[in-house]
Amino acid sequence: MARSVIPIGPWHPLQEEPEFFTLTVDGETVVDIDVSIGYNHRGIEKLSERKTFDQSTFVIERICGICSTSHPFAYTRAVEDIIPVEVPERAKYIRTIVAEGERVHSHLLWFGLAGHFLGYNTVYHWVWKLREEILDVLEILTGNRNNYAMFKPGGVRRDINADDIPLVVKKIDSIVPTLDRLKKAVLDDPVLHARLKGIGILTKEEAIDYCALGPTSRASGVAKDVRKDAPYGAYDRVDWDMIVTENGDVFDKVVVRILEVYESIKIMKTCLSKLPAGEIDLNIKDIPPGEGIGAHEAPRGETFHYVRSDGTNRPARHKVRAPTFMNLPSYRATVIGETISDATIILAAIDPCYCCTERMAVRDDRGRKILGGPDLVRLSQEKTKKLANKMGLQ
Amino acid sequence: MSITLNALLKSPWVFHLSTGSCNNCDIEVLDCLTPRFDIERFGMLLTGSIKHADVLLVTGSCNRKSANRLKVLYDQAPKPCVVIAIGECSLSRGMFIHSYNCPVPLDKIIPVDAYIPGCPPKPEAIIAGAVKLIQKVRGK
Amino acid sequence: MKLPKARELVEAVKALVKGPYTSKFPAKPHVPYSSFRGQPKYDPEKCVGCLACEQVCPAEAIGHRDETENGQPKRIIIHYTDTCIFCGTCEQACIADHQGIRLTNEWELSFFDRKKESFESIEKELQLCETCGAVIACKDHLKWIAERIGELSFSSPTLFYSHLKDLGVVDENIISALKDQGRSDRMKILCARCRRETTLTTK
Amino acid sequence: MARREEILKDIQTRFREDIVDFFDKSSKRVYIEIKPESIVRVAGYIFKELEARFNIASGVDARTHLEILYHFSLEDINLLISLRVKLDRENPEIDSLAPVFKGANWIEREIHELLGINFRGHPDLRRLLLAKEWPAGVYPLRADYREWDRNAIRDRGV
Repeated sequence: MARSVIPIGPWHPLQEEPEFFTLTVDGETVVDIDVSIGYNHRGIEKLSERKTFDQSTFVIERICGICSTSHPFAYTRAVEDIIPVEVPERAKYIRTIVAEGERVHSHLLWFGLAGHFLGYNTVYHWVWKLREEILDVLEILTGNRNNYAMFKPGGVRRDINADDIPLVVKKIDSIVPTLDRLKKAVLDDPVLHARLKGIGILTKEEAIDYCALGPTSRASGVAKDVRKDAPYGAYDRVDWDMIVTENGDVFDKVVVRILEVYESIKIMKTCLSKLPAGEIDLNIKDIPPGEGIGAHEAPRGETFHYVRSDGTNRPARHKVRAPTFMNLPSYRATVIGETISDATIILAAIDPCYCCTERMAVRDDRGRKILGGPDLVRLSQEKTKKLANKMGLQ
Repeated sequence: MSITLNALLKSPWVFHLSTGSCNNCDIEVLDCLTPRFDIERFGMLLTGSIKHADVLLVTGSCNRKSANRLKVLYDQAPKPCVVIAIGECSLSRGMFIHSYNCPVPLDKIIPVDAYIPGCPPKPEAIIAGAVKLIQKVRGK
Repeated sequence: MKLPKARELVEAVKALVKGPYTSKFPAKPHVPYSSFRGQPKYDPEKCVGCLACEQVCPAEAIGHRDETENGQPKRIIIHYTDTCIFCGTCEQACIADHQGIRLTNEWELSFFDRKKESFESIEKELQLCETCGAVIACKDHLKWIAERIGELSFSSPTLFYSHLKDLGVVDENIISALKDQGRSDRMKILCARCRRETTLTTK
Repeated sequence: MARREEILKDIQTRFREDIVDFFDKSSKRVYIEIKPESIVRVAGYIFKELEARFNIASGVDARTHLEILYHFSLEDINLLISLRVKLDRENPEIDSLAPVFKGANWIEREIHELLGINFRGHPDLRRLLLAKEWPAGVYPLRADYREWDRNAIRDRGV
């Protein structure tokens, strides 16, 4: 092992040895890449078997911070699939509102981080300032900035009271103008075009072969979205369109995510205006033995929950599959052959839970560590500066 | 000992470490850096390396893979080093007390000076906790 | 030097006028929204000590301890701040119409010593069985049940006694007067086992 | 809906001797139990010819035997086909689907590590999630998993 200890990752430095991505490099291009995950493994599936169906929602909510609605949404749909039972109308609308609010907050978070990886720190601070608005909206509606504790098998735990809605709609509207300016500033920026177009391409065939999901596969032309294909919640009562682009490079993944934020805002506002009155919870008393499958379109792709119940009040087996589990292996197709300075942004393009992208390191063939996470981010930022100078803008 | 710590805490450099967390608390720590809460007003700067860190912000429920790395990293931190545990997972592993991959709570691995409960704690709670700790160390 | 575009100038002036976006947090105290889920707090008067919150808590953050030896038997209900995830399930499950434990807006809960400062507890008076001394329930809990089922509570002396004692109608001499009518255990506050024993066997 | 009946009938006729049980739960859910040795043929057919998307495989310890359910979703007709395979508990083994499609690579590594099912022909069946110090042969998701770590603390650990 290299004697000098190079801690890696500005935000999540772990010791140099347990990288998340290990890129084997020859010269500038990446030859091979390996990943070692498991730093966040907390045995949630085994824990969920200890808890009752109602309590298990809270374990599931803490799988990932930026999709803490997607997993309970899919889990509650899986439990409702066992019985099978239909959730009351108002609960469907509330679920959709909270899920779309979380999609906005998750995409903005990724958008800011991608900006940082490219050296656009103003974009990072600007977007995260914008993100505080949507976090306030979610705090008003659900009582906490994230980990919303809104979902329950058979409905929703809390109601949205009517006198909060005007303030919420005002805050949501305040996002759109700033986002327009951001979109124009980023998407028309020639440096970003040169920097992001044509790198880390995931072709349509590879996306299908790796069974990639969500924005990662929609950027490669795979037109699949659980909200459109198997409509649930209030998604079929609101008109919105699915964003699909063709050439699957990092630039398209940025475009897909930004346009999806606009769609989510449109869904939230229509749902808030058309919120029907009525029950919000079915008060499910017992769950018959059987199996249930539930899915939800999380910000990063489809979360899939398989629940098997043996008639008791605790799940007998609970299989959780997060979208990043299917998107992550696709790094073999996108990173190999690219230069090291592009590696950071390509790996971040599938939007894995972001504390994973911070743990990167580059080794030479004898396994000696030569570059750490911050060096990789610095390399990526230098390349942007070089491109900007070349184009005579800086 | 407390003189150096007292001097260090004039502008504490913060180093954030996630040991198997759902990254909600990590996002709240990052929120402290962004324009709305901006802890750089108090001289708190996020450093990239453990060598420059005075305050170690730990989040996450120390699962097996992260736990021994956490120990090694704590030994590398220049002493005196203040440890702040953020979020229920790093206090008592919160929801994951019975997880087969999270054997012991954080304060059994490294000595912890301040605990900030919350799931996730509000950025204001993190700032208030840090300020309270600094006043306590200064008060000594 | 590149001349700034008009858009950037407008942006700069607007930002200058509006002032910084940073919250004045330490100077101005932060008040969360009314719906914020903060620290759960027990209300000793309203809580009946039925431990529904302990059974329903997903994080097992509520525990209890029954102390019957020294002096007044009491049940200590402890809420652990370092395990609680502030989800509000306890408030929704509380049988004293959601008032026994309530989520406050308190968010600043940091502390330094997990042994002493990481929990809050309240004490409730326990009702012990008058023959075998086993714990039946908290006095408030029996009173709550008696009030709730109204006249049906007269089916079991445990209930109506604790209710009438609370109203001050029943006192010691009435019980002693009944003592020599035989089968004196019938007219006492008993736990389920003793109740069955006195009803079935003629002790 | 016609396409759905056509697909299901086609699967039943094509793999008549492999299918052990066919349970058409609802318009969106179909559970087909097949013999373990025919998994590569059936899954390959569903993934390649029907162009279904491989969702995930969920390993279950049903106390008397081990089960794996391979979930394939056909988005255009909103149908989810779950292939169920039952394996005995002693030395559960099945052919790997990783050579058929790359999506199955990681999930088979995870099931191998957490449930102890061996996948014949998997390119690199390394450990995916558990730490190095986790003892070999201890499978946490098995129903008879007992805590092996003596100094683990299972209360608040004050």
